[in-house]
Amino acid sequence: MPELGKYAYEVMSAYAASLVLLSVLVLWTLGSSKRARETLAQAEKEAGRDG
Amino acid sequence: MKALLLRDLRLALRAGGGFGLALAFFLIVIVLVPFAIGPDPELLRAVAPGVLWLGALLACLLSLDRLLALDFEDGTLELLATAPLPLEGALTIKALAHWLTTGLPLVIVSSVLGVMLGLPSAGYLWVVVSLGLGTPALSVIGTFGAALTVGVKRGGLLMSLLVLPLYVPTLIFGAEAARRGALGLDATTPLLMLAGITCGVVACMPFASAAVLRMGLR
Amino acid sequence: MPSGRYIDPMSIWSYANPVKFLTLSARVQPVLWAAALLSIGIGLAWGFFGTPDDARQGSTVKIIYLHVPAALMAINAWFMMLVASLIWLIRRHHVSALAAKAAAPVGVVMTLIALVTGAIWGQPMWGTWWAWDPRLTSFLILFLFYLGYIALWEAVEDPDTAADLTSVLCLVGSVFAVLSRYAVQFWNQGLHQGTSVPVATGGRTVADVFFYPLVLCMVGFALLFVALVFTRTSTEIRLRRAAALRARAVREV
Amino acid sequence: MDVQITDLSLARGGVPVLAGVTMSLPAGQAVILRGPNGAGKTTLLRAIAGLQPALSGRITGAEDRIAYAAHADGVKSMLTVRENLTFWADVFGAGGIDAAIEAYALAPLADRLAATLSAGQKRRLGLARLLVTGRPVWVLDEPTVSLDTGAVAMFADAVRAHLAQGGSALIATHIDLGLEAEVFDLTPFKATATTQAGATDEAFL
Repeated sequence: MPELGKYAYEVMSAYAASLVLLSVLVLWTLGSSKRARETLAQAEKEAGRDG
Repeated sequence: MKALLLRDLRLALRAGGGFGLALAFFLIVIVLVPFAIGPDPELLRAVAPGVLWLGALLACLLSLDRLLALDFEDGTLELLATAPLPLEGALTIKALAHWLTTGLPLVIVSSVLGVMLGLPSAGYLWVVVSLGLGTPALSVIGTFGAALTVGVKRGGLLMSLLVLPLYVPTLIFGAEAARRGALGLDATTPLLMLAGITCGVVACMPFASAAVLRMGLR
Repeated sequence: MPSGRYIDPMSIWSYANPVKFLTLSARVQPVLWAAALLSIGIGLAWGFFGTPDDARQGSTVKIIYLHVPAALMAINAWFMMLVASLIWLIRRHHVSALAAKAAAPVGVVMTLIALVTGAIWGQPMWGTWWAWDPRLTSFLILFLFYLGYIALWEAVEDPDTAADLTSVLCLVGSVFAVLSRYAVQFWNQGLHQGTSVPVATGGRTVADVFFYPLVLCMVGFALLFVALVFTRTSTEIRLRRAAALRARAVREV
Repeated sequence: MDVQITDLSLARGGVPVLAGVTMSLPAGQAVILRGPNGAGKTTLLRAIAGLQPALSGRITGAEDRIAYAAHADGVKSMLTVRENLTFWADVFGAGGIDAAIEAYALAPLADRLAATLSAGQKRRLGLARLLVTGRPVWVLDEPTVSLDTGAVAMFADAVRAHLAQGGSALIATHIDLGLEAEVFDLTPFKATATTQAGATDEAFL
């Protein structure tokens, strides 16, 4: 761990906030991607069965 | 074109047309300001130009809701789109009617309301001139916002979200001109910039508004 | 319409076919994600652990590795949306419209990171969390533009109309964003330091020790943006395809 | 000049509804458009009026010659009947409104606010608007909704007079107007699941 001196709080909170925001975005993207795959698989199955 | 302008003006002035609502809103905002920031005359004097500008902007925004939505609901917009009048022209006229029934009265009333905020006497001219130059831009930009949201149910709030960022340059130059004028500084540069924005917007925006309206009516 | 026109299979426009884009996207996504996470991970770790404190700014200089790449991508995301919107309006490629839609939330998060890290950085440097500095203010306005753009996509039901309307909003918004930038500069001269990496002039104002990890982070953020946009565009395409399949099923009945 | 529609395909909500529509609307004649709900009558009329782009095909002779009337009449309730008609007459630059007022027996109502009219009276006002446009091609979507028998007869007379002057009318309606008119059924042109007309959804299939 590097010595952050008197600005330790600022630096850590900047990194924490950014990483939280980025991971929310990444997790949301991956989650919606997974859901969309399932929705499409379902729709393709229905289409295959009907047609 | 004249027929459309006269019709819009007549509709605005008849009962339920909403003329006066924006003015009353403007008045109330200005009355509420001292309640919010305190009665200190020095403070009020300092913020007066900015508050007048902000109040006028919000009053303008409030009345945009009716600009196209009513005509959309009763089918007038579709009929206008099939009429010989180009849609760009029709929207320019509607923006003009909006300015005549909202912007122009706001400009006139602002000089009176300046008294309540203790606006320095040097500032009256600049507040009126900057509002007079800037409110047409507000009406024209607002028409674009109204055209964007014309097919959206309960689009009023969405329209505010879309229009307000577009108002930023107009507000900055307009309020800056009024502020500098009130302080007795040279206000020429922001006024020229404001006039430039208004001219550019009046020249270009109707095309964007008409394009967007055609998409919305489809 | 892409389906009605012959398109050379070697042409880049062939990837404008949504289904073909899905296959391409599935191939490149793992590489993009790995490269993005790797370079951000190494870049941030290098910057955080491996660089000295600045003589004047102390350890707060480490925030640069987040702030500058995020700010860069916040603007570039809007620019990418502008180009994609133009492609949609001119050539009517669905992938393009959906890519613009997919990029907007990424741009929002990048703008937020730039704003938050900027505020945290500004606190010790300028003595205040928020200053109405032209650059910070411009980013705030950009943030509002992103919100309006996303809200419009959400509000319009017909997907093609939504694509049309948001494209025009993006065009008009770009003009007004540039206008706002100059208006804000005129309105307040600002505390913000000059740009750290002036690409156009080739010169730079940061020392080499800070510069190399910074470049790595910028590359990482750019790769992450591309990876996110690819994944999100694929998601949008899959949802549209599912809706189209269901609409066809209803029609057959 | 006739309105000629050639091999027209239309979509509604990204899905093709009509394919290969070919028809003509000669001057001096009326055509009654029929088809079950959802067949695409309104979509076709809107496309002819220029409100909606076609996927493929051509419409000629419609540009700037159309008077369109749909479910909404474009009647402003805070204007009088006369003001409403005068407005549309001015927009279309066609002049007098007296003939329109007479044809739909609006004279006793002329100075009343449209807000005070009944639904049928409002509809009569909306149809009277067609007469003040001076446009030769009428494109009408269910014009007789909320009209009583007397008013339907007025409408039929107005259409007949319009045709006699060399105008034409394309009318989507389910009731018998007693007009000498060709009937055009849209059912055979219904788009099938395999129609490839360039609708939005096809790009995703």
